Amino acid sequence: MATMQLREAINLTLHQEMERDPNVICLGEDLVGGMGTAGGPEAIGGIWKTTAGLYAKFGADRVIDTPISESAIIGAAAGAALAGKRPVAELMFADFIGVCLDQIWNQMAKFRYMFGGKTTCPAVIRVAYGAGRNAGPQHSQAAYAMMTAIPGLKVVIPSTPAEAKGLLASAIRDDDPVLFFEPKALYATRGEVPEEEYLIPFGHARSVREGEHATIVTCGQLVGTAEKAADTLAKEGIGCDLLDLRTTSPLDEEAILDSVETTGRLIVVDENPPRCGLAADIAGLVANKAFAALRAPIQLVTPPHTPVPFAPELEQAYMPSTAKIEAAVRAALNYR
Amino acid sequence: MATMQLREAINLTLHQEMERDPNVICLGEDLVGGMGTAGGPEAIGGIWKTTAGLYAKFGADRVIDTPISESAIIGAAAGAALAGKRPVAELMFADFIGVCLDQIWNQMAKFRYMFGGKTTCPAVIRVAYGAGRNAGPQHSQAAYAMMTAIPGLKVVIPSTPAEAKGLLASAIRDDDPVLFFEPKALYATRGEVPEEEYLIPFGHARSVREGEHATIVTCGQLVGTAEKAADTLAKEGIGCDLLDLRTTSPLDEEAILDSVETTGRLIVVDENPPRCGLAADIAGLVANKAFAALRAPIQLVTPPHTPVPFAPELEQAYMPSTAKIEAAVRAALNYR
Amino acid sequence: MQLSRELMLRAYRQMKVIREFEERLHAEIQTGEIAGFTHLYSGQEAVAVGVCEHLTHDDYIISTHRGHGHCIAKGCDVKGMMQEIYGRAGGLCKGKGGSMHIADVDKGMLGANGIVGAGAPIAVGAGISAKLDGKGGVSIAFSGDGACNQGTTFEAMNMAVVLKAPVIFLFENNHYSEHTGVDYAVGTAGDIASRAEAFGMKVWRGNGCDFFETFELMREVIEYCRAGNGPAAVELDTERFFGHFEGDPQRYRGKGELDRIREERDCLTNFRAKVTGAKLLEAADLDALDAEVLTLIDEAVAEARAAPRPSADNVLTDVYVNY
Amino acid sequence: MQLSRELMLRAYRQMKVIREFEERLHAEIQTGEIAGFTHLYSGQEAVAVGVCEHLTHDDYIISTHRGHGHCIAKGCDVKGMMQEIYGRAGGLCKGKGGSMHIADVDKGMLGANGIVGAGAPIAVGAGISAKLDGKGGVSIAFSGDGACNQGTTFEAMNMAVVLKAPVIFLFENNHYSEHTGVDYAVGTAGDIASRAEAFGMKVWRGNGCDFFETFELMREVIEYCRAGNGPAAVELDTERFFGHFEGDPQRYRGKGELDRIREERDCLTNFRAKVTGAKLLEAADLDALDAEVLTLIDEAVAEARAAPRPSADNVLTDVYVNY
Ligand SMILES: Cc1ncc(C[n+]2csc(CCOP(=O)(O)OP(=O)(O)O)c2C)c(N)n1
Ligand SMILES: Cc1ncc(C[n+]2csc(CCOP(=O)(O)OP(=O)(O)O)c2C)c(N)n1
Ligand SMILES: [Mg+2]
Ligand SMILES: [Mg+2]
Repeated sequence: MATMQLREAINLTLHQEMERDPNVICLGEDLVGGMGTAGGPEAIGGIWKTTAGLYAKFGADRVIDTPISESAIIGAAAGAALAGKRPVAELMFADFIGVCLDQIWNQMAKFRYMFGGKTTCPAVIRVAYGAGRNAGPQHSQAAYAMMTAIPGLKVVIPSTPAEAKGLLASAIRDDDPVLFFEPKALYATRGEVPEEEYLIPFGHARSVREGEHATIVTCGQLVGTAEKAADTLAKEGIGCDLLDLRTTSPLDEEAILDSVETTGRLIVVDENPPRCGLAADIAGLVANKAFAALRAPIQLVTPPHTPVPFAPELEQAYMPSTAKIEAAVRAALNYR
Repeated sequence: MATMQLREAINLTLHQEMERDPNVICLGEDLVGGMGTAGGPEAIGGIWKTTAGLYAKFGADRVIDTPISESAIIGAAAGAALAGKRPVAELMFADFIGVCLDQIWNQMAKFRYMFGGKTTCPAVIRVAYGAGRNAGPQHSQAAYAMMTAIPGLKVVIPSTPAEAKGLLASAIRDDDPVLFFEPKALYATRGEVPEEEYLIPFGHARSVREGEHATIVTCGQLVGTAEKAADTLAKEGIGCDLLDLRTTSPLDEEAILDSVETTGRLIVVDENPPRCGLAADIAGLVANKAFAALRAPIQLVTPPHTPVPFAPELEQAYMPSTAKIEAAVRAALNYR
Repeated sequence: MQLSRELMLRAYRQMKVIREFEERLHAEIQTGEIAGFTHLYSGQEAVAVGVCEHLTHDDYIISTHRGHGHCIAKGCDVKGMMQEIYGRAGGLCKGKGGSMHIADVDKGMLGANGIVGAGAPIAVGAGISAKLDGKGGVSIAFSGDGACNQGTTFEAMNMAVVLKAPVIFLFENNHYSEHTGVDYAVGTAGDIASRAEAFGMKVWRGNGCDFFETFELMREVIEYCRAGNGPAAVELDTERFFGHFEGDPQRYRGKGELDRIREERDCLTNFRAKVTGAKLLEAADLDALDAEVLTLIDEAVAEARAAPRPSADNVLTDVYVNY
Repeated sequence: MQLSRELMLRAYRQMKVIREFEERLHAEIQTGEIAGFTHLYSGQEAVAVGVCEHLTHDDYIISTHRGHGHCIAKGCDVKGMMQEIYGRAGGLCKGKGGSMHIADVDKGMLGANGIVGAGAPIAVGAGISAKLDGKGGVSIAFSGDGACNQGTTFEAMNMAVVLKAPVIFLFENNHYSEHTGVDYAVGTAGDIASRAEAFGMKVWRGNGCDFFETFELMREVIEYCRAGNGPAAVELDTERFFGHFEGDPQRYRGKGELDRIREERDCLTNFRAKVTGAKLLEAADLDALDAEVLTLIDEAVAEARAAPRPSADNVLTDVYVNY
């Protein structure tokens, strides 16, 4: 087992999967870097350094640097997938879903259904998401709720380097279109990562902490935040059952409902703004399917209904924090 | 008071508002119809016939027929609004939000916030939405949940011709960007509409039926469906408190919570697929803020997690129906 | 190049199938039995057939909202298509897609598409795939004169040029997008090919109502792309005989325009005149095909009408590979 | 045309303010005090100033992620900008937008913009508005060589042509989009203007490192648009002196490239050489301005550093008109 950054875990997975399957291709902006310059290909990697070395190893036909044309990139991924390839497209920021939504929402997500189940569309879109880098309103959004809402898509959000590797390998081998959300604020965090091949199946939440007083459900970079909150509360004797969803679509309903049956208290922590977000989604599920078990109001820990602000103080105030999660757990426990 | 179709109510409002305020302009595809043809401008109106006669009265500078370029249309609306106009852009189908989301999500919705509150962006985007016309997976979507999720936008969904007129007038005079969802399956339905000017304020739900046994919350074309269900149930002595949200953003939280405080039972009826939709959104609100009042699981009546199918039988099975709403009310009432 | 008798007969038959399919739908739609929006391809047959007769299942096409002709030309099952348009369980897409979403990916037909302009990027992806496969496959994006103003189309053209992908942007200029004239909507006074050329592609122009011209031109274009020269664009001048969708009163047309185009620009009439005039085929050969095709379409409609409707629980299938 | 002394001094000063603003930011960013992504405009000053010196507050511009220069040239308050970049409550956008979103709509500056290609459609809207106002106002979309491949840019060009809107598509070709060369990404071997021309616009090309050339060229372009001739496009050849964003090691550059462009293509050096050589201005005049500008920037930084940070409850304001 090696220790590596989340970005390195992704890079390693891309290398392994491209080696394993000649149908895997990668495409995106500055994915190679240096195309058409004096420095030449790979003079510099992509801005997240997740695709380093792929071009040298697999060549221009499989590692495709594109113009700034996200609709064409995602559309090309959709078309290549219909034509039998396993494209892995990179969107530099989740916010850029705005310029290519049609190809995600109305094309790749719907092909299988529209065509009567007679085709697959095994495309992966890797997107860097989330706040925490003071990148301002158009470069900091979570956006995974919007994607979770789309029938036909799968949505994956790793929380650690090891999770990233196992989930990305599964995403690339999956026959349905997958949105793979990489928490950009965690690219440089390190963790133990098995170098050999392993797959983490979709639809199975990870139990991060066990506890019997309250259920915390979250995903992505907020898993770490929630972990800290759970640890603090544990010291006070409050046991939190912390679930990392791993995939928001498919959703591990069973794990959530089972946990709430035990704890009777639910706290959902989500990085999307509150309206029609993932927090409400899970609250709705539980208020419908585990109502009898609920012993306190469901607590929704989300940013406010605002864009993501730039200034560090504002962005911090915007984000769900350990303090807010702790307060929510206490509110649930102190109810009546 | 005249009797008119929903499309006529919208047309009348556009005429009145353009007359009232020279800053109001309209733009969209085939909005005029016949441009560049032998038949000439208005040889034929737009496909929904909501903009008939505007060009003849207000001319080419204010009634702008555009190429098929939705990003440019919505971007132009955003820019004209920054420059002091009150543009009303038409998107022929809500599904086309996919090709211009960036201009809605990252541009007009965020200008005010990104620019520190120093500007307004009074643009209206009129979109025809919804199933019921067998228009298939790419021409039948509701899509208002996705818009409700966006901070900075207001989202309006009229349910009758009279509501359409009062809400559209308010939308055009509002200083924030507004997504105005027109239920296309109701364009031809008739209702009494006051011809004189009136404004329906945002954020105030309409009480459609009063009742003390269960609260039904819905909007748009499903208001009519829910009304029928409520009438059937009323005959059995089951009183439903039926709320037409009118605007999903801002949301009339008070009306919802007040009603649930009385009834203890909530049924949310929404045309979006279930994940991260409006039904879950309202369930989350109530499970958090009116938990103590709840006497039964919250019932979510939504389509399944699938695209909208084409065939009439499938589309009917997809849509929330009176039968499904009645069943949900009964389930809530029969709980324990 | 002198075409073989076999090829001419097949091409005529394909065009005729499309024509009768559409003319019959036009009539059937009046009965109210067919739901949704239907856009008919009558008048443009020489384009679909003139292109697709050059293709194999290793070549890809992607179509538009006006997709029936492209589907038939690329080999989709006509009866399955008819059932699909009637919303039947046995339809090519099990009644889930309808007229605007007919596809047969195994045959390289990547679907009709209800989103104007969505096809071009997808065609680039199929072209990238074909290039990687190295078998000389090409990918063709059919596109209307209205669709050529969509950002996706422009992006796709540039990207195909940059990647030297074997993609053909095939613009069917039928002079109208819905009710708007091409001279209004395309800022270059309606000239689509020149604008495409400026993206760095070789372009071709032709009469899309003449099968022979279209076929010969496409031979050249497709050879050019198969040879690895990168993308190309083609603008074909054509006519749509019906309204934008069924129910369109077409008041934007000039006086007598519909009669004129039916009379002067009908690819089937022109084909027949040419081959019989030059004694390449007998009128009787074509008459026999006409009869055969009419029977096929009669059967297709009769079978579609009699076919079972999808059952409600089918809503939930085909969303993902596992359900 | 011989420029007035006053205009020359003002233009030089504006360019110098931009230069010093950026060079100073480059240094300050190393201290770690400035958060987020910052894209510097050093090297391109002659473009922003050569364009904006022709404009009034009735004219609109919209900018890009690399927006500081355009903001300063269009009259945004330099100290307010600096505070914004430092994320201070007194920033032009109250610290909510940061470097990529500086705007001053009252002055016709419709904002820097973090989405590549988003500006062009917005500029068309402002152009439509200006046309309706009938005061001869124009609307200018600044755009990079990378942004010219975005679908929005193409759509906007066609729409502006169709609507004869007074919009100028101003392409600053600095040869790179992030780490990619323009010859790779723009399929016409990097030729942006010809492609724009094919949309049906008149186009101009010029040396964007030469203030005088840019200024004269823009006089012509803007007069053309003010006169109601519809849109135009301009491609200016320019250089960015720093990396794409701060922290970019620029290994894609040729050997000695950075030294060469600083030496040969610095608009400030060139301006100084030209005006002193032709005895239009004295070196002392320029030196005085240099000193004045340095003081301004020193103050701006000092004030920004000392300025109060926004308080957490400000997250919730400015979302809608009523909160
Ligand atoms: C993104 C999008 N915008 C608008 C429409 C509505 N629409 C459908 S067909 C059409 C006209 C297309 O014209 P053209 O490309 O010339 O094709 P034709 O109908 O002539 O075959 C329009 C505007 C759509 N389906 N998708
Ligand atoms: C839609 C979108 N795609 C990608 C990016 C990431 N990005 C920011 S700047 C940039 C390069 C832009 O190049 P160019 O237009 O030449 O402008 P320059 O940086 O040279 O000023 C890219 C790819 C973005 N911000 N928005
Ligand atoms: Mg057309
Ligand atoms: Mg550049």
